[in-house]
Amino acid sequence: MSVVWKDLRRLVLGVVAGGLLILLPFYAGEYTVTTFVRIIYFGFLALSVGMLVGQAGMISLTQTAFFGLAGYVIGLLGAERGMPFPWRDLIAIAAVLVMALLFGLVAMRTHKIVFLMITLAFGQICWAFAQQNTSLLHGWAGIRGIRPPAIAGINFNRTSNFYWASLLIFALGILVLRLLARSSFGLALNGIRENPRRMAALGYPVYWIRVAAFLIAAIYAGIGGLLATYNTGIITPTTIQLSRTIWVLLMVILGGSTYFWGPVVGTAVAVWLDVLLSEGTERYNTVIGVIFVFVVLFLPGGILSISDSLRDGRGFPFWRRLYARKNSG
Amino acid sequence: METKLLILILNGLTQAAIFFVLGSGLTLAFGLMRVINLSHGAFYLLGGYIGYSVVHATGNWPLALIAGGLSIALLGFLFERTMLFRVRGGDLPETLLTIALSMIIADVSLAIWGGHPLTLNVPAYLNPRVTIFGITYPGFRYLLMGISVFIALSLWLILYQTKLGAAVRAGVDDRETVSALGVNIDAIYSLVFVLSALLVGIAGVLGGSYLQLSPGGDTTILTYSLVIIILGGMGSLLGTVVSSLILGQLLSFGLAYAPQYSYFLIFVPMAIVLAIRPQGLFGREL
Amino acid sequence: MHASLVVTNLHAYYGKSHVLQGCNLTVEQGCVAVLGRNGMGKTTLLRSIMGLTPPRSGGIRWRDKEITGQKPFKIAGLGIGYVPQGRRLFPSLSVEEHLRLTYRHRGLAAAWTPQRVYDLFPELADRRQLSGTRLSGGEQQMLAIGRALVTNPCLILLDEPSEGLAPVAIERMVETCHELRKAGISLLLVEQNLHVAAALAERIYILVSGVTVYESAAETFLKNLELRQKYLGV
Amino acid sequence: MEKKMFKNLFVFLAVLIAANSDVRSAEKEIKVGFISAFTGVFSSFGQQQKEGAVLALEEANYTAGGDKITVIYEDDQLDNEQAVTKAKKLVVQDKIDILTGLVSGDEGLSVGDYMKDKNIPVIPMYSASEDMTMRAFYPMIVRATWTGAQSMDVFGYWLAKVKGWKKIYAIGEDYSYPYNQGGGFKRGFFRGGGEEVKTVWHPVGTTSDFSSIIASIPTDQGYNAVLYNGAGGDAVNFVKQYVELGMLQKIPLIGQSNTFEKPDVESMPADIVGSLSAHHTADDLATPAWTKFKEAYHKRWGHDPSAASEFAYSSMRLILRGIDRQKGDISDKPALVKAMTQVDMSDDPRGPVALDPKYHSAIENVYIREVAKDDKDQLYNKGLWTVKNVGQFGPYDPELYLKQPPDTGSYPPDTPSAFAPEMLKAASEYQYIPFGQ
Amino acid sequence: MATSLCKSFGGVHAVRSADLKVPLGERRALIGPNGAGKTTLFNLITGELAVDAGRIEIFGVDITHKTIQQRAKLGLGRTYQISQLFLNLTAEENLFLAAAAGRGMEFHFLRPWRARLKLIQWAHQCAEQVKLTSHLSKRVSELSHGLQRQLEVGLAIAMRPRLIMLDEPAAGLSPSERPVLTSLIKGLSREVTLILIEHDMEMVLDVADRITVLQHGSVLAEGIPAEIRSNRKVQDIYLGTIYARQLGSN
Repeated sequence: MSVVWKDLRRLVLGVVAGGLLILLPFYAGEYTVTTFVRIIYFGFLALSVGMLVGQAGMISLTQTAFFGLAGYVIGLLGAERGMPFPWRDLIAIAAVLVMALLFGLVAMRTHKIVFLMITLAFGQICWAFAQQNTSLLHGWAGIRGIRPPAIAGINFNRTSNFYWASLLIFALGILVLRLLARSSFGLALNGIRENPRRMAALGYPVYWIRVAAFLIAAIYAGIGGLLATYNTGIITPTTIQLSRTIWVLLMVILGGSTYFWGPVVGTAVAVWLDVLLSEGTERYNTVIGVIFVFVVLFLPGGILSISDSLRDGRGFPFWRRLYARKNSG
Repeated sequence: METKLLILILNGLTQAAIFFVLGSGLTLAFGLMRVINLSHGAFYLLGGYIGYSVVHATGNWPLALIAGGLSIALLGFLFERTMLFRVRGGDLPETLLTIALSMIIADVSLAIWGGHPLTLNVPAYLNPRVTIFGITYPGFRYLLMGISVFIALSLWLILYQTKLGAAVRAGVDDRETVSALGVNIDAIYSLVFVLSALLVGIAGVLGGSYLQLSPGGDTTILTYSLVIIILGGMGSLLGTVVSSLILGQLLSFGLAYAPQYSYFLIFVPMAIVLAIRPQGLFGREL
Repeated sequence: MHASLVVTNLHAYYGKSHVLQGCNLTVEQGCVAVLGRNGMGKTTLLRSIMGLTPPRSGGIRWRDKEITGQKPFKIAGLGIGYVPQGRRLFPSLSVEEHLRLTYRHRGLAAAWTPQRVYDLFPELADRRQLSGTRLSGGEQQMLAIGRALVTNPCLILLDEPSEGLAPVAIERMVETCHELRKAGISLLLVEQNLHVAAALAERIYILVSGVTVYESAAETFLKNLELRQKYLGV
Repeated sequence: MEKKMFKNLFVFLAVLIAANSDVRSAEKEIKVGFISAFTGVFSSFGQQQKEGAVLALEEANYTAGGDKITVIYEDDQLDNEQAVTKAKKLVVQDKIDILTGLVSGDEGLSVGDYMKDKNIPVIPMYSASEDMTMRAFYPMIVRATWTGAQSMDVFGYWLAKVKGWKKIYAIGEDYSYPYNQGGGFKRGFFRGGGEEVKTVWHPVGTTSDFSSIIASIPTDQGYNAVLYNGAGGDAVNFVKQYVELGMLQKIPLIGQSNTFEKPDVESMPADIVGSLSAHHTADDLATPAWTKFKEAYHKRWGHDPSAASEFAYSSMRLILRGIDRQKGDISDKPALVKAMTQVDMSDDPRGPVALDPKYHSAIENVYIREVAKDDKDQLYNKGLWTVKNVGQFGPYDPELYLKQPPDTGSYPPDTPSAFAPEMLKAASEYQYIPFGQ
Repeated sequence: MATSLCKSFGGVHAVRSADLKVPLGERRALIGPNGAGKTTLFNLITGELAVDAGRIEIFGVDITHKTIQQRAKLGLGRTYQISQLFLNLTAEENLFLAAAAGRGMEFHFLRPWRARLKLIQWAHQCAEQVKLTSHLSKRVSELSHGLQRQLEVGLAIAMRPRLIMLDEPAAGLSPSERPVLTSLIKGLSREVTLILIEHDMEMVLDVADRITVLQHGSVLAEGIPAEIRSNRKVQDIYLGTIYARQLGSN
């Protein structure tokens, strides 16, 4: 009985939240809608990083490169050579997959901190190439004038239309990721995160499962990149620079990397924080840095861990942390 | 043309010198503590800026070198003692903390020193125009190479000829046993981190004198440092020497013959080495 | 300079497993052996004394001073030497460096210096420049003991020193321990090899599942075959 | 656990939405959006721009046409994606009436591209991409400042024609602004009789040691000068190393418009005294307008103005005067733009400025300058020659000019022979007047 | 099944020329003093360590150079001396992972694992066998050490191996917890071959059909429990040649 009740409540909450999101353009200002679009495309990127960090225990700093690659491909094929939708987009995702496979085959031979550094280096290679290649990628300037396609007569240049399309794709993305996390593949990934050695002894092809996870994560980053590029209309090397990568990692940790909704919540908070802070102060990087330090030291589980520890009666994690320190010291 | 070749090699050596000072600090901290200090680039920038202010105020370059190095060492000490040690052993929190610190340092530096490129004035007595074999080359660059060799030798001596160095190496092997034998490994951790910070602070002053300091330089320097230690093998001093030399020459010749791709080029040996030997040229399996 | 280690009701965990569940032990002079089958918590007991596995509760007193919860290097500094299970030498260090690293004079007239260790183990003197891990098993054990010795302790904790050694080497090791005792150093020995324990120990403690279940003079225990069968299965 | 999270998300969304419902203020004010790079690699320029603009605003007491002027500053870190995002924010949320700022060429083009259909005047300050007022022009753009090629054509022509130089070795930062500067230089140089401009590009901001590039400059092939076509940190590095490697004795060094700009030139070695460049300002201008501006600027900010700050000052004044002309009624945006193009800018600190009615671009003075040392041993740019009334097409016929491809890393070519022959002739001639007359 | 295996680490021969042949269905115990090379031999067979010399064969297949995964697919299951569990997953998820191993489930991307009823059933059966049914939905990190050891065995049997290798299954268990584990191991199907390292002689004598004694990396003796107990040589390595006299005289 209570299970049914719980499910019902969840359903109601879900419908209301979904409804609020769908109706957003009708009651919120255009800028709010635009910001939600940003949350969605950065959300894809954060899901990509979050899936690797949370589900598979791999801290990858290459994901923004896939994000950028997708943008560059539609820029090159669409804006510059006039290839129509959906071919350029499919080719973009294919390109992301090929690059992810190449990187994945090498990077998956390593673990932990070495993996982190190698993916960092991969990201930097891509950035350096994008910045220095002027003949194809136009270096610093990047590619301009990328417009979303008109499908079935719907003009996606309109913010609200673009928002609905993004929201639909995002909902699908979340759904698929949810299924994935609950599938035997998702469980196998968790197993690898927890104990790769045992997974190997059980007969799982650990290496290939990790590669597959990397490919899936890359697709998410790629989709985010497509949406982002259509939204801003340009793609430049700054899109894939290190500070962006770090920013995304911050989102994931801020929300809580081990929670399914963590990356999304983190993105929403971080994007909004960005908007608010850049208006309020020129020193927002300092503010973000301080928040970052705070989260790492006192709220390592992210925002979503607050409700968890409150529910468990462990108090607000920050105080718990301080208290533990005092006791052990 | 002969002259050009020689100058290119000298340039490569100069680059290698600064690369070594940069990489050695990072690799040292990694070797013992398994900490990837991603605020290394920001430390460099801040060290350089502090050196700049000292030169600006006193005109005394050697003092700036010392001040830049020591202040970063102090910063490293405070950071290690107040924050880093709380999350020791966790890859992710350690990495993130150093990232956060670098964001703060870079932004505060921008607020204090502004966005203009700054350069430390090297007094003429340290920068004579030296002509050897008909090649005119700035004396300061020879000095730079000298300082780098001096640091390399000192590090080698400390690591391989002193008790402290033996403790550090033993700590890399087995930190538990070494502490059970009466060595205060936590203090050695702090010391190594401070030494690492000192080196990068010095690198900042050297780099700020030979090149310039400006916002954004921190990520460039961090990337260089990472490439150096990944290529050489994390935790290996010899690896840092070798990879600095390789990258220095590559960058020098790259700039001469394919300037548009010079920066991209430095990643090539790293990519090759990673594909064949993920632990780097002289690295241990992790 | 006399040793006095008192362990009372010690509880310690290794991860989630409750390894020490109330352990009591006293070492005064001479050699005390802790016996017990594998997995009974013997190693954890030594690690707890050294501060490597800080005990959850209970007390460790060393020369009338509470050392529970102290950092390992401080405990070592108070005069307890440690020879870990499996030797755990440092691959990056030469024999000479092993001894120089841990050498502490403590202002003693008859301090153990690296030179005295070489005198004791001439085979090490020949291999000064060699990496510690390139020695034979017996030599490695000598070095592990020597490394603890130069900290000039009054008590050495030895964790299964006979493990993996050839009989000759075991014999040599036992002789060494006798010499240490003559030099006034107390020993706390954890052993599986009953004969090593028999040859060295004056008192014996038996550990079963982290609890000291039996204590007596060595002879009493060794003569009692029934007890041996009960606790050790031999 | 899941339910809890869902609930959190929901509450969170609700809060966000509530916090962001758009409120328009009732009192009459004119909102000016200002996008620039206040942090990151180009933050130096962003800062100078802000200083210039603030000075103009303070002189007008933040009012124009009887209305209050509010400026909303947004930092884009010179990230084009950020620039567009910030432009979007200014347009959609802040509902700005005018957009200004913009440092780099690419930033200008990206934001311009986004602003195309927004019916909001865009007044770029330092962004020098010529396409903004040429190939990508649309009527809402008013640029009272410059294009990359504008001053360089004058400079190149002068070097070839007057100094008689034939060969130049150009090393530049690999992006659009130096392309345009280099392009202008080549056109002028070849038209004046120059024979070769050998061009080498290097990556922006990541090259710190230029000595290998410098060592690759052939000293025995008769190059008259080395042109460093870059600015900021790269320029400081390059110049310093050029001097240290003893190259100055072998081949003279010249710069693009920004190479020796203040305050970067203060970080360069004093040996470069005499190095030539061309820009629309000179540090020793002695006109009353310049002196007044310089003193006011120094009083307000404690240091001397640069071209970037003067351009910002002048652009902001253009905005204010345009609003004045409309008596504060800015609802008709095309009319406001028209008013701006008719503003009298003959009293501009850097010299008289007029606007081309067709492309809304500046017609103004170009100064050829050399680096000199003042009585406090500070380096500055000393004016040598003045060329008056230079427009963005220089001496060329606009239609002919627009027929040429836009400047890139590989166009124009390094020699005149591979060049459209009609471009080697000009419709008019420059008049080089001694500076200060 | 394993012939003349050798493995050395930096000059120390951990296993030198050990031969081991276990017929199908037998329960074999490996004993010997610490450092005799039991765990090394174990790791050579399971593939965690590479063989320096010699040959390993299971069920007639040469696996000397096969990967861990390939060995697992051939039906080799193992437990670890220190539990290697998935600590932040539930016991059920742990068992499911083992049950699904080698059944191609790992690349089923979207179908929920809970929908695989047969495997779930099997996992639950295994849970019953290792007496964990009431703990299925708990996270492993919340289980007691004893229950974790039971799960360790549970994981090994859930992958339906034909050969199970148990590395000190009773390590760290209290005397009261031991009988549960012993009966659990004794209750395993007779179709499964079992190789066991254990120090608890009671358990060894209770469980094993035959015992192999290792010393210094080679086989010292082999036989049924009664033989081993009375074997002079085996007594020697427990009692030792040198000190036996001394002890006798005490």
